[in-house]
Formats: sequence, C-alpha cells, structure tokens
Amino acid sequence: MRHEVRFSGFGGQGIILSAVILGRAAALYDNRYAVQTQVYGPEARGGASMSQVIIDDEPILFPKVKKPNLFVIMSQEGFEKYGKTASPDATMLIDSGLVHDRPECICIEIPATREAKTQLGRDIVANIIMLGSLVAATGVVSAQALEQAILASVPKGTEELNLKAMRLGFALAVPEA
Amino acid sequence: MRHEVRFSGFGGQGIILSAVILGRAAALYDNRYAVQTQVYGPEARGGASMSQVIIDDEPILFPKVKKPNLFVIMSQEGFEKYGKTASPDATMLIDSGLVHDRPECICIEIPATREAKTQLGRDIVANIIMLGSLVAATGVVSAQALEQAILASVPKGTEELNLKAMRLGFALAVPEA
Amino acid sequence: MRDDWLRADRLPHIYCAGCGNGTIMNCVLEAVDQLGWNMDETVFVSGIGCSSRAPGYIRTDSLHTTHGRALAFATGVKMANPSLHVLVFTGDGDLSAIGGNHFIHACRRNIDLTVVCMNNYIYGMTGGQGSPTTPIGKTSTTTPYGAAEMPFDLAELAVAAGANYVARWTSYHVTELTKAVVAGIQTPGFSFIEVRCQCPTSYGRRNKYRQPGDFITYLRESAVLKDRWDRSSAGEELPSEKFLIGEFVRRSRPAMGVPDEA
Amino acid sequence: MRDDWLRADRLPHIYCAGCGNGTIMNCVLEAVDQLGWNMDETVFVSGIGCSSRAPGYIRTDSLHTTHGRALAFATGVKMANPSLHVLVFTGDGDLSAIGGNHFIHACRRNIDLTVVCMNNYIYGMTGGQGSPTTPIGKTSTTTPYGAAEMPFDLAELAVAAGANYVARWTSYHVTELTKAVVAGIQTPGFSFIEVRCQCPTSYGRRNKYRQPGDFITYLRESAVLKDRWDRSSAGEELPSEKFLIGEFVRRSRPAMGVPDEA
Amino acid sequence: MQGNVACAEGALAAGCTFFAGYPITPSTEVAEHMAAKLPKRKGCFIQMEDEIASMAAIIGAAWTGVRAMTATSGPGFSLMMENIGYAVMSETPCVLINVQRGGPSTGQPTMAAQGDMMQVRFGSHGDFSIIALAPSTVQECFELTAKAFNLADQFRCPVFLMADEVIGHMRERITIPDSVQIVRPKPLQEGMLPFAPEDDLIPGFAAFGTGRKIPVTGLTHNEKGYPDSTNPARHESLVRRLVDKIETVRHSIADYEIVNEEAEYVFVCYGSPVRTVQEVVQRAKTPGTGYLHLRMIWPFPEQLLSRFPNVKAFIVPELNLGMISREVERHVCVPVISAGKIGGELHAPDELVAIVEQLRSGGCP
Amino acid sequence: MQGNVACAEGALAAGCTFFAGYPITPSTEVAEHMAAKLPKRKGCFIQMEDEIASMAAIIGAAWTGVRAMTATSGPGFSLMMENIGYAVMSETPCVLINVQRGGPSTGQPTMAAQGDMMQVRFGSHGDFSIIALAPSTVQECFELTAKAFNLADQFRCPVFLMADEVIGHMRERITIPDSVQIVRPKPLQEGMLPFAPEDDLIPGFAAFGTGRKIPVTGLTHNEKGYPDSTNPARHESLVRRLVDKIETVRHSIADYEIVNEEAEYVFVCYGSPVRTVQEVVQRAKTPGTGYLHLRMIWPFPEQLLSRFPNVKAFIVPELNLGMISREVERHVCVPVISAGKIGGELHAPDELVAIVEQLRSGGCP
Amino acid sequence: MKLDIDESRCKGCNLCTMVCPYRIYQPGTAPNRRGIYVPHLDQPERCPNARLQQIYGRRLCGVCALICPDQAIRWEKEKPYEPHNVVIEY
Amino acid sequence: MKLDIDESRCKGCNLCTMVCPYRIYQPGTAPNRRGIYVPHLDQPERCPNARLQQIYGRRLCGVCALICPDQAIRWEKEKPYEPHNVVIEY
Ligand SMILES: Cc1ncc(C[n+]2csc(CCOP(=O)(O)OP(=O)(O)O)c2C)c(N)n1
Ligand SMILES: Cc1ncc(C[n+]2csc(CCOP(=O)(O)OP(=O)(O)O)c2C)c(N)n1
Ligand code: SF4
Ligand code: SF4
Ligand code: SF4
Ligand code: SF4
Ligand code: SF4
Ligand code: SF4
Ligand SMILES: [Mg+2]
Ligand SMILES: [Mg+2]
Repeated sequence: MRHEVRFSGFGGQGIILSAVILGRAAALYDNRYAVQTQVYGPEARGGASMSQVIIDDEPILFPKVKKPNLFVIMSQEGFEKYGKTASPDATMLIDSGLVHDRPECICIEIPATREAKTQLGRDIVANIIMLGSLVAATGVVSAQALEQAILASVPKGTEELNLKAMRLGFALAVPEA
Repeated sequence: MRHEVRFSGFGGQGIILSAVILGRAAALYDNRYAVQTQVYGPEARGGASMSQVIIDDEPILFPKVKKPNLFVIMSQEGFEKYGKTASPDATMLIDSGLVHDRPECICIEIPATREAKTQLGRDIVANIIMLGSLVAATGVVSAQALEQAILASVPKGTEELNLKAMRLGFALAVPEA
Repeated sequence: MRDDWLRADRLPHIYCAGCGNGTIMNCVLEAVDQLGWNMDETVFVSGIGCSSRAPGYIRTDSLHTTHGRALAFATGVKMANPSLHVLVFTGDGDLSAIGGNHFIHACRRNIDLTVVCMNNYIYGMTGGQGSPTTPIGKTSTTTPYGAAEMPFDLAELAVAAGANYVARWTSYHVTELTKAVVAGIQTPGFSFIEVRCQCPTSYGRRNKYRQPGDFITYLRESAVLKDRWDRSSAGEELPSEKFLIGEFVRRSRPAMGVPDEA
Repeated sequence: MRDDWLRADRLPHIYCAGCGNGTIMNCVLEAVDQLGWNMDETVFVSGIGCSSRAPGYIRTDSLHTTHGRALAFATGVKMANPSLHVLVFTGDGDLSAIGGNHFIHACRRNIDLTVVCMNNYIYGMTGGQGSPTTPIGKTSTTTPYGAAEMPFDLAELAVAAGANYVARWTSYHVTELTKAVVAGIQTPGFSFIEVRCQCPTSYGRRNKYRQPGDFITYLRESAVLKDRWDRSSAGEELPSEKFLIGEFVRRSRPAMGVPDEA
Repeated sequence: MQGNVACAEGALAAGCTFFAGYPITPSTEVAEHMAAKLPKRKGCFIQMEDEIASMAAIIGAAWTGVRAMTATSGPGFSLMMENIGYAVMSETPCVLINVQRGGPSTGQPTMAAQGDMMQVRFGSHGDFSIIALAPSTVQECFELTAKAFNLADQFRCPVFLMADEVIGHMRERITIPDSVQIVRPKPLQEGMLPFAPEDDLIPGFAAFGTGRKIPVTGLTHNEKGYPDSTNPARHESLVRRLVDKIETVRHSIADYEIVNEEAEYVFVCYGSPVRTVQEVVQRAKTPGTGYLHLRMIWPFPEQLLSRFPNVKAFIVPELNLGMISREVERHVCVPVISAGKIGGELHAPDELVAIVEQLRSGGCP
Repeated sequence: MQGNVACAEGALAAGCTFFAGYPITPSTEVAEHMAAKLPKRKGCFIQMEDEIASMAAIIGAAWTGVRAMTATSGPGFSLMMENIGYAVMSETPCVLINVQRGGPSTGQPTMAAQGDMMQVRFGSHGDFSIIALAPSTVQECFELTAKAFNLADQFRCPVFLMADEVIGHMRERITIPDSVQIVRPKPLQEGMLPFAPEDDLIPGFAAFGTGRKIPVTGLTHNEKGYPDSTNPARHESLVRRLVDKIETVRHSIADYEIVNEEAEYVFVCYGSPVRTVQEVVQRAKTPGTGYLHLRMIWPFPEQLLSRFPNVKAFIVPELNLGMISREVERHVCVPVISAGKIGGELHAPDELVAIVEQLRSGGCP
Repeated sequence: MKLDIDESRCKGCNLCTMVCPYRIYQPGTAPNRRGIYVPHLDQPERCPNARLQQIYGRRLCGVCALICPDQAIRWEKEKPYEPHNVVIEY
Repeated sequence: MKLDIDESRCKGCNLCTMVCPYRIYQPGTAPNRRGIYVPHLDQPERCPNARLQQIYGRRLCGVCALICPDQAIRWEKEKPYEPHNVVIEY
C-alpha cells in the first residue's frame, strides 16, 4: 500500500523534521520503503514550508508525490498553498488553532500548538503531537516505529518531552480511547 | 610571384617592426598583397624572435609561410633556430657581425649593427639597414614603397635617421652601385 | 514618503521576522529621500544573498546580479553613466567572501558608489554557513565546533584599500546609520558603510540570539563608539567581543566616476 | 650551495636581461638554504606571470598554477600536509589584480605560508599592461595617457587583512630581503614580503628605466626606511613618489596550517 | 592592420563606447587599442581586476544603454562563464571577443586554436543559446565585430566573436568603410512590461535612467522582472523563449559562403582554416571538392548541409580535436571526417588534399 | 539518509580526508556533513572564499597524496571551469560533486535540473576529456561517490558526480558496507619521468614531499613537467594522450544497466529520470519499451546503443532541453526523441508513456 | 496623523516594542489569521510624530518606522486634523 | 676560491658592476657568441669571498651573486687551496 503524506506549516514548526521522522519510522523501523522530499529555499521561508513522504511496501521508483492521501497542515498559509486542493478521499490533520479554513476531505482537528503550550509548556513540540495524532488516526506507520524514529531524531535531552508530545498526539486523535 | 620572407634576431632588434614595414610597403604602397605573422611570447623573449611576411600578387589565402625564400637573420641564435634549415635556393641576408655561422644558401653579409653604430651612432637602426639591403638585393618591394612604409612606421622625429639607415642599407648591399 | 520608493506589490518581503535587512533598507531609503533623489536617476545593485534581495523591493532600476559581483557590475553602470546615482546592497558573504576582490578594487579605484554591507556574520540565504566575518568560536553549519578562522574587519580593510568614506553602525543605530549613508553619498568616491545586523534565523538560532530583540541587544551592547574609544583607550586593544562603530575615514583621494557637476 | 636548489638544466631562465625576478629568487633560495631546509620537504607554488615562472627553475616539488590562484592552491597543499614548507612566488598582477581575494583571505586565515611578491608595477608576461600597483601617471600599454587609478599599498593591505608578518624591500636590498624572508619563514602564520623590483622590458622601457641599472637606482632612491620615517616624520604623509621599506608587522594572531612541532 | 586591432576598430565603428577587459595573450591588443582610442572619443576604457569583473562591468554598462565589449582568451573565457549566463538570463546585449589559443589550461598561450567552440555554446550552466561568429580574414575581424553589436542589440544576448591567434595577430590590408550599419535594440513600448516578449520573442529595451524602473535579475523571473524561481511553468516558458528567440531564426540569420554545391567532398569550415580550404578548393581546384564556410557558427544552420546533393563525405578541418564536426554528425548520415588539428599550426593545404584523395580511393582517413 | 549526505558518506568511506568548498544550494549539505565529520577523523574541512579557490585547494591537496573533493552547483560550477582545466592538464586526481539546479544563471536555486551535462564535458577551454557519473538513488550517491575516487586515482583526472536536486535532497534508506574498494593511483616508478605515460597512457603518481621533485604546470609540458608551450608536436601528443587515456577505454569502464534489449522504444537515461523510466518500463510494463541507464555518462559509451537490435526510436528524458540526446544523435540513424523537461519537476510516468504511444501510432512527439 | 501597523506586512518581530521611548508598542497576545502576533498600540496618540508631524512638516523621532524590518509602521493622514489631548507620561 | 661568471648564463645586465664594493666587475666591451656583453673581472682575487670563504666556512659579502638575476656568478673551488697575495685597495 502506497501512502503519500504531505506536511505543511510555517518555518520553525519543524515541518521537515516531521517528514524525516515519519520516513525514518517507515524505512528503518517498519522495514518498508520511504522517500522523503521537500520544498527548499528562501521563497519557502517566511511563507509556507512543505515536505512530503512516500511510504510503500515495494521499492519506490518515481519519487515525487503525485496525489497525497494524507495531509498534516499546521498554518493557514500552508493550507492555502498546499492543502486546499486535497482530493476528497484524502485525510487531513490540521492544527485547529492555526488553520482557519477547513478542507473538503476528511478532516481531523488537533489543537496541537495550543495543547503543546498549555500541557507541555513548549509549543516547539506541536509537530510531534501532530505526528502522534497522524499515526494514531491512520496507522501509516506503527506506533513503536514512530517512537523509535522520534528517539533517533530529536536532540539529546529532549527525548522525554517529545515522547510526551507523541502520546498527547495519540490521545488527541482518539479522544476517548 | 609569391615571396616568403623570414626575419629573425634577438628581442630589441626590431625584428617584428621590420616585417611590419615590409608588409606595409608591399600592401599599401606597392599595391600587392601581404600577410605578416610572428612568433610571440616569453619563450621568444631572451631567445630568438621571429617574424614573417608573405608578399604576393594575388590574395593570400593560406597565410603561413611554407618555405621562406628570403631570410634576414640578425643573431646567432636566430640563425640556429630559424635560419639553419634554409633551402639551398633561398637568399639570406645576415648581420655579419652578429651571426657566426654561414648558411648553405646564397648568403649576403651585411655588417648592419656595426655600421649602425659607427656610421649613424645608433645600433637601434640596424634592422632598417638590413631592410634597405634586402630591398636593394632582392627587389622584393620597390625602394619607394619601402621608404614610404618606413616613414609611416617609425616614431616621429626619427624619420631622417631611419632614412639614412635605409640608404646605408642600399649601399651596403650593392657595394659598388 | 519613503513608501514611494518601495514596490508595494512585492511586500511583505521574503525576510524572516525580525531580520535586520529590512531595517537597513529603511535607513538607506530614508537617506536618499532626505537628499531628494529622483527614483529615475537612481540604480540599486546587489549580488546574491538575503541582503542582496533588497534592491528587488525598491521602485527604481535595479541589478540583482551574481554572487559576489555586485561591485563589478556597479562599476560598469557608474563608469558608463556617471550621472546615475548608484548604490549597492551586499552581505558579508557576498562582499567579503566571494566578492572580496571586487571590494578592495572598488575601494582602490575609489569609484563613486555608496555601498551598504549588511553584515550578519553568516550566509543567511543558504541556511547559515560561516562567513569571513563569523567571530571566532561561533557556531554555524560549517563551523559546528566553533569558527576557528580570524574574521575580517571590513571597515579597516576598506580603509587600507583606499575608500574615501568608511563607517560602521548596527541595525540598532538607525538614526546614526541614516546619517552615515547621507555622509557617504555626499563624499565623492567610494563610500562604504558596514552595518552589523541580526539574522535571527541562520545565525541567532545557533548562537543564542534566536529572538530578534536579543540579537539587537547584543549588537547594542557590543558596539563601542570609535571616537570615544580613540580618545580614552590610550592605544589598548579593544576586547575581542566588542567592535567599534562610527566613522573610520573621510578623505578625498582621487576618485573615478564622479559626475561632472559634483 | 644555493646552486643545488636550481634546475641547472633549465638555465638560463626566460627572464629578460636584468630582470629583478632572478635576484629575488636568489634571496629566497639563500634564505631557505640558511635555514637548512630539505628540498624534499619544500614546495614552491605560483600563479601565472614572469614572476610566477620562478618555481619552475627550482629543484623541488612545485605547482605553477592558474593566474591569480597561487594562494588558493598553496592553501590546499599546506592544509593537507602542514609538515611541508610552502613558499609562494607571485607578481603584483597575479597577487593583487586577479588574485586579490585569495590574498586577503590567506592573510585573514593566517595560513602558515611565506609569500614573496615580485612587484614590478606591471604585467610583465603579457607585455606591459598597467597593474593595480602602477603608480599614478606612469605609462603602460593600457594606460597610454598615464595611469589614473590609485595603486594598492600591498603591505598595508596585508596588515589590514590580518597577516602575521609583513615586510617590504626592493631587489636592490638583497641582504635585507634575505633576512626578511628568513624572519617571515620563522613567524608562524602568513608571511608576506613585497619586493619592488625592476622590469626593464615592460615597465622600464616606457618609463625611462630601460637600463636595469637605472631602474635599480630609482628603487634605491625612492625607498625610505620605515623605522626611520616613523621616528622622524611626525605623522606627515610620505611624498607620493617615495615608498617605505622595512618590517610592517610581526605578530602572533591565531594561525592555520602550522605544523605541530612549531 | 592586425586582426586584433581590426576587431577594436570594428567595435569603434559600431559605436562601442565602453570596454572593460583584462589582459591575456593573444587578445591583449584589442584592449590596448581600445585603451588608446576610447578616451579620445569620450568613451570609457577600464581595465578590471579580472575577467569575471570585466564581464560584469560590460553588463552593467550595457544597461545604461551603451554598446559594451570585452576581449579575452581561453583561461579568461572560462572565468566569464558564470556572468555570460547572467547576460543570457537578463537579456543583456553585449559583445565578447575570444582570441582562441591552445588549451586546456594555460596550454599554449601564444599558439592558435579553435578549442573553445563547444565551450562558447555550452560552457555556462543550464540551458541557453548564444550567437557566435568567426572571422577568417582581418577584414572580417572588422566587419563581424561591428555586426556582433547589431546582433547583440537585436537579440538581446551576448554575441561572441571567436577569433584565433592566427587571425588575431596576422596583419593584412583592410578596407574601412566610412560608416557601418547600426541596428539598436527595439525600444520598450509604453505600457509593456520589461520582460514581456513581442512577436519575435524579444522584449523591448529601455536603458537605466530612462524612468522605466526595471528590476533585472538572474533568477527565473516573470515579465515584470520579479523573481519567481519556484514556478516550473515560469521557468520553462522563460528559458524556452531565451533559446527559441535565437534558434528559431537560425536559418534566416545564417552568415555563410557556399562554394560548389555539386561537390562530393564538402569541407565545413570557419575561422582561419577557411583559408586553407579556399586554397585547396578554389586555388588548387582539387576535383570534387566544395565547402561551406560558416561565419556564424552558433546557432548552427543545419539546413545548409543539405545544400550539397552529391555529398559523399563532410570534412571538418578545425583547430581542435573535433567540435563542430560533432554538430555536423548530428544532422547527416553520410560520413563526417573530423580533421582536427592541434598544436598551433594551420592545416597545410596538402593535408586536406590528402584526406580527399584517401576518401576518393575508398579509404577512411 | 539524504542524497547529499550519502555523497559525503561515500567520500568518507573512500578515505577522502580533504574537503574544500563554498556553500551553494542545493549542494550545501555535502559540505555541512563533511564539516561535521572530517575534524573527527583528522581530515581537513576548509570553507574557501569562493568556488575558484575551492577547486584550487583540492588540487593542491591532491598533490600531497590525499583524496580531495569539493561540491557545488551551477553558478559555482561555472566558476570552477578554469581550474578544472588545470586539473586535467596537470593530471590531478580529484572529485567534484555537482548537485544540479535550474539554470541558466541564478535561475531556480531550489529546483532540480540536469542542465550542466554538456558543461561538464565542454565547459573549460580547449580540448579535453573527463569522467562523469550520475546517481539515481541515494544508495548510488554513496556508491558512485566512492567509485569516483577510484576512477580519479586510476585515470588521474577530475571525476564528476552529476547529481541533481531531487536526488540530493531526497531521503531514502541506504546500506553502507563495512568497507569500500579502494584503488589508489599507481606509483611513479623509480627512474620514470613524472609525466611519462605507461602503456595505459597514464603516468605513475608521486605525492609532493616524497622526494621526486615534480614541477607541475598548466602549460604544455614535456615528460619532465617542463614547459614547452610553443612546440606543436608536444602539445598534440600531450593533449591527445590526455583525451585518449579516457576515451579509448570508454567501453570497458562503462557503468550501465540495460533492460529489455528487444525493445523498440528505448529510453536512454541517467540521474533521477531513471526512476520514472523504471516505473514506465518495469512496473507499468509499457509494451515494447526498454532502457539504457547510464551511471557513467562521460566518456559516452556509444556502442551500447547498438545493443538494441529492434530499436525504432531512442527517447532521452532529461531535465534539460536536450543534451545527452545530442550525443545519441551523433551515433545512430534512427529517430532520437529528446524528451527534455525543465522547470524543476520530474517527468511523470504518464508523460513518457504518452511519447511511446505517440511513436507507436506513427506520430512524432 | 494616526499611527498604524500594517497587519499584512508585520511579522511580529517586536523590535518596535524595544525602541519606542513612549512604549507605545506592546507585544501582541493573539495570532492573527496569518499566525502573526502583531503588537498592539497603547495610546498611539502619544507619539510626537502623530501629534506634531504636520505642524513641523517633517517626521519626528520615527525610530520605530526605521527599525521595523517589514515596513509595517506608518502614519496615516486624518482629516480634518485635530490635535488630541493626551496624557504624556515621562 | 675563484670568482667566475658563467658565460652561458650571464645576460649582460651589469647589475654586478653596480654593487661590488671592490669594483671587481667591469662592463663588458665585446659581445660573446650569444651577442652578450659579459662583464670582465678586474683582479677577482680581491673579493673577500674568494679569499676567506673557506677559512670562515661561509659566504662573505656575496652581494653580486645575490643580485645577479641570472645565477651566473659563483666561486669555484681551487685545489689545493692556496691563499693569494693581493693588494687590497679600500
Ligand atoms: C557562485 C555562487 N556561489 C554560491 C552561491 C550560493 N549563495 C547564495 S547566497 C550565499 C551567501 C550569502 O551570504 P551573505 O552575502 O552574507 O548574505 P545573507 O544571506 O547573509 O544576507 C551563497 C553562498 C551562489 N549563489 N553563487
Ligand atoms: C585567467 C587569466 N587571465 C589572464 C592571463 C594572462 N596573464 C598572464 S600573466 C599576466 C599578468 C602577470 O602580471 P604579474 O603577476 O605582475 O607578473 P609579471 O609578469 O609582471 O611578473 C596576465 C594578465 C592568464 N594567464 N589567465
Ligand atoms: S535567513 Fe537571516 S538574513 Fe536571511 S532573511 Fe532570514 S533572518 Fe534575514
Ligand atoms: S618582461 Fe619584465 S618581468 Fe618579465 S622577464 Fe622581462 S624584465 Fe622580467
Ligand atoms: S515615532 Fe518614536 S515615539 Fe512615535 S511611535 Fe515611533 S518610536 Fe514611538
Ligand atoms: S517592528 Fe514592524 S514587523 Fe516587527 S513587530 Fe513591530 S510592526 Fe511588526
Ligand atoms: S649581474 Fe649577472 S647577468 Fe648581470 S652582467 Fe653581472 S654576471 Fe651577467
Ligand atoms: S662577493 Fe662582494 S666583494 Fe666579492 S665580488 Fe661579489 S660583490 Fe664584490
Ligand atoms: Mg550574511
Ligand atoms: Mg608584475
């Protein structure tokens, strides 16, 4: 099963790191194939940043996302530039505090930045919350793989904070589970 | 009639200027065709400098000298590098005070540098003496053309000196004329 | 008034929040505006870098050139038509890394240009590599263990290379900077104004000035007035974490490209 | 002794009669010989120009590179193997025209090189075009009406750019020059020795020093000892036709490529 | 007059008033002549710190509306590659003279070559096209340099005169006309955007200082000149236009001479080897031979190759190891004999005759 | 792992201990990774003042016997052209990585392209040859970079890894072997002159400091290394050897993959477009298609084109307006379809399928 | 004249809050649609520029506008011009 | 030690004639085979280097050899070594 996941938000939210972690989870810990790409450069600064991951069971040849089926959108501009055109059968997680519009596809609202600030005191981990929610809601990678990938990717000393964020993400996505 | 004339000597003797003057005489004042080329660069410095002129009645296509029929050689090194291989039917004028060897072809000895010094007090015009001798001995261009070309080519104020040198060259080439 | 000089259809610009480049643009436009310059006779030239994007936001003829070459292009513009006012925006990388040779030669020739260097100690545009002005010990993506090379003192270099006007300020000193640009413009020959400024994204982030305000505070606190120091220091060396601000030279060596009336 | 250092099979060299480059080669070889250097651990590097041909006559490993780039190549050699002694021969054009950027950066980094610049005020190799050191008013094939641009003071530039050792002598001052090369070599970091010298062919010919001896006389007479001037001048400016000789700086800023034992 | 001086005179006749350069053998006389002449005509001669700066300066000057030129040779040409790309992208009219010498690297500074013929077309990064001319006589040095300015202005691109050391240093008599034809760029119409093409794919030109407030950039840009470098469609349409404005007219602007269309053995030649070919074909009347002499090499006018119905082989004598012969090979299915020669000497007529004879006797040279 | 990081890791695995570079998008991560890793291995990372200096520094370093590399992209690559020629002429082994972005000029700094494929072969002045590789996966970034060092040492020439932004910034899992094969230059035999070729046309190598007193120059030189730049025969034999040492073995060193020799429609591809071709040919099994995937593009192994007996047309999908397609055209007489695409996006599989279908239905795309 | 922050330009860097001698700029507390915390103005009438610009015919102080990297600060004409009565706290 | 000018190297620049404190070098008067006016030596035994080099074990003065651009000046060993009696003129 091929998944094409698109992340977007503004610079500083860790959009690219999110994609890297997801790709790593799939490729290194779930033993599937993953290719991660991103939009670079100054035009992407200030404005919306974007990053994508393809996850597949067979080797990935054509490496570019054709039609994402999963979205993680963390800013209004990101939504406008990279989320608006989502196809109706896609699933989109949005940071509900930062994105004002809503897509036509399946939409899961996660108040990640707000929760990061209020519950964990650090809005910097909002992206990890979103990742947790993404995995909980879609199972695109296994929860264990995600956890391992997070541990392998975040700065020393912040592991606990990030795992908390991940678990918070799990919880926010499946509120009553 | 195609003439291929080769000049050689050491830097500072005015070897290139000689060729330029001869070409100019032919092209501008005798209304024939002339192409002048030369050897350049630091390797030519210190060592032997060389310059050539082709003079012809029809346009000159292939512009490089194939087999010079006229030589003007003003240093021993010039002789060794550019004169030694002259074909037997060629004519060579040499500065007899500076060139020690003699070629196998027709050789006309002109003590140009010595005469320039003793008669004119300036060895710098030895090349013009050689040019005068060349023209007197071979008629490769007309004497009038040579005179005009010299006047058009030498620094202001030195015209008279150079014409004297030219005439001295005429005289040296045809001692009893 | 200054707003006339801006291409409003391109704003907001691509600079990160709190980037010093925008501030420096303001001061330069304020200066040319104070001088009553005509937009149609003014040309802005730049190389490549965040700083070098500035001319693109200004409503005049402008030349956004290749990395490091702004001064060589500007030399062509000015020498071909000395009646144009030619100003150059450049960065520390653009001016003093790849462009160092054009810099010293433009100083030497004393071409009648006004050059404003946005010195943020880093290559901002490419994401934060060390530059020839990165202070010893500071981290960047190419100096992960701290910069080990001595940085240039750009103002001193400009003086030694021959420029007629040289000054240094920071993006905090907006009024002094504006005045220096005016003074530089009014000095025939090459005028060089170095402006130390904040890059919160590429430099600040790795060196504890992630917030623009913290960076501005650092600049304000490290800057020492040259005049005052010269008077009081008795030849001591400035502590290495400080730098001098003020006018370094104003003189009248032979210059090139000065318009006839000037 | 010095003769061992020469590639006798390439002599006489291509330099014109009386060219100062040959003299400067002698002094440098004398200096390394005095220091007891091993030919097999010594590398000479140069760019392109008459001056830059010098390494080709020396019996060591040598790198005759591209025009202006000698210092960048030398940086590679030295940083890859600091135990090699690396000396650079360069010309005023090679070093300060096309190579100016590598020059100031090598000074700034303070790479442990010894650089000898044969400053003959001209591009000799290409037949006498003006260089960044041609004095105002002097003629060359590209300044037929007299040079109009201010020349560089290479020694001052090296000081401002950060070199640890800077001196200037002339091809007349053979013993002082030899000592300066020794001192430069012994100073860790970048050592720069500018040598003003005669090019009778390309410069002298157009500027009344056609004879090597006249040129040498000019050099001797225009040179003013820096120490003496500093003591006696009371801050006046040196007359423009004179220049200072002597040691400009000797210091110990952080350097790169210094071998471990040094 | 020397070829290099004729180039300078051609530029002056065309109204060139700005020269920025850096000395290099064997092109230096172009600069030296401009240094002597421009100050007397209120033009600007400036010797820059290197070739990168020289190229930059002429682009800057060109935007003030003057005709600007530089001259160099191999090593300097290599250094100009980045800014040549900038001239292409910014559509700046300018003229470069490359008096070719033996490469690679420092190589043979004083010897002739035509080794930069592929470099001039492909030496800068990315996709682009340029116009390149090559003189084979001192007269053509004058004429083609003057023409280069017109082409540069008309097509708003860098135009190259690819001379070689033989032509550059050769002295021949030339005829200088009283005046030369001058075609300046078409003006930027009122209300048009500065990078919006007209029907010929070329935008009108307005100089700096004329009130049009043009933002010039080397980034991919829109018709206003604003950067738009992450938009694939924008890049594609811009770069295709830059190429097409030159390539689509390659047959109509071709500058060439064809001798003996009936020939079986056809020389394709340019620059100084043309003279040897002429000697072989015209003077020696070597049977069955003819030639295509290209004065404009790029864009390459491949249709001219089909003007020889009886051709059995094309012979391409060049002072390199085979460059334009590659281009010929792309377009024909008869044998293409690359008669490359390096080292600094011209092909002797006999060498070319020998190739023809070998071909005629069925051999493969 | 990211493609750029894989390049750096490949270099480290191959024993590269010297990196000199200048940052430029999209290659910068190569330098950044080397900056982090080399100091820990007693190697030298140095950020130079520009790309000219970077290229110079690696040549200088290479002569001390270390493995040296730089990395850049279009504008920086253009600046390196002169010193690349020097590396060729001085027979200095070194490795350059070019992560290609959209040109000409500043163009599209963040978008992928393959627009420097002709430049790498012809971008420096004069005649020469080089070796150029192109990776299509992150794994190949690692492997081909390591291989590049071996080729550089074996052939004593600059070797280029022509990556592109897609591969450079893509993250894929890779397998890093415990060790990679390392082939160092053959030593300069006692009594041999430093530039005297052996049977393979390549001289032995001795590093500076080992007592061989080698005079290295970019001038035309004799076997001792002494300048001899006005001697035509010397130049010809030297430059021909420099070209021949690479070109004569082009078929034996070719690095490629051929799929479906029976194909009628054959893609010739390299770099990231290979992946689209694989998708079309292998996964979608588009009938009648096959491909030649070149990992080594220069020297061009034209004999491989004849391995497809049934070919009706070659299709060359490249991220440029047609570069390697030109080379294919030189060697075949069937139609060559240049499927160039610029702007930064890869060909979608459908686009290539459409070309095949149009060809099959007799149309001309 | 009325002091105004152009919300479409402001990126919330808070430099204005550092430099105004009157402390007119206060850090924003809620993000706008673009996610930016635009400062809010505390009694902007106190700004001498707002009060006196038209009288003096030139800009006074103006430090905030000069330092604002995003060209977001300006003074809009209010017509008809009426001087405000404000409490100035030194 | 014997002072000697290598005729195959000397280019006749006459710099040696300028610098020798003993005026040992005199401008040449006749060209050699290569056209060069090589200086001739006037009582070269007076050179302190010629006299004392072997005694002191190092080169003395040596200015002529240092300035000679063509590496044409050298001291050859004479065996067996015998001090010369020379008149030294100061
Ligand atoms: C020839 C070339 N090399 C490298 C680059 C990549 N590059 C673009 S901007 C830049 C550095 C800019 O630094 P600086 O001038 O300080 O500007 P800042 O972004 O910091 O304002 C570099 C290296 C380029 N565009 N061209
Ligand atoms: C890139 C490049 N540009 C120009 C040249 C031509 N060139 C060779 S030497 C030289 C000038 C040398 O001047 P300088 O360094 O002062 O040496 P000199 O000959 O005076 O000793 C020039 C311009 C070249 N070889 N390469
Ligand atoms: S990266 Fe730095 S210099 Fe560039 S816009 Fe951002 S803050 Fe400014
Ligand atoms: S041209 Fe000048 S620098 Fe060159 S060798 Fe002759 S005298 Fe020396
Ligand atoms: S102009 Fe001065 S007083 Fe007025 S708001 Fe700005 S900083 Fe404050
Ligand atoms: S300085 Fe400008 S951009 Fe920054 S917060 Fe204030 S108004 Fe906004
Ligand atoms: S200094 Fe040397 S080259 Fe000059 S004349 Fe004396 S011996 Fe000869
Ligand atoms: S060593 Fe001194 S004294 Fe002896 S010959 Fe030379 S210059 Fe004269
Ligand atoms: Mg910067
Ligand atoms: Mg010089």
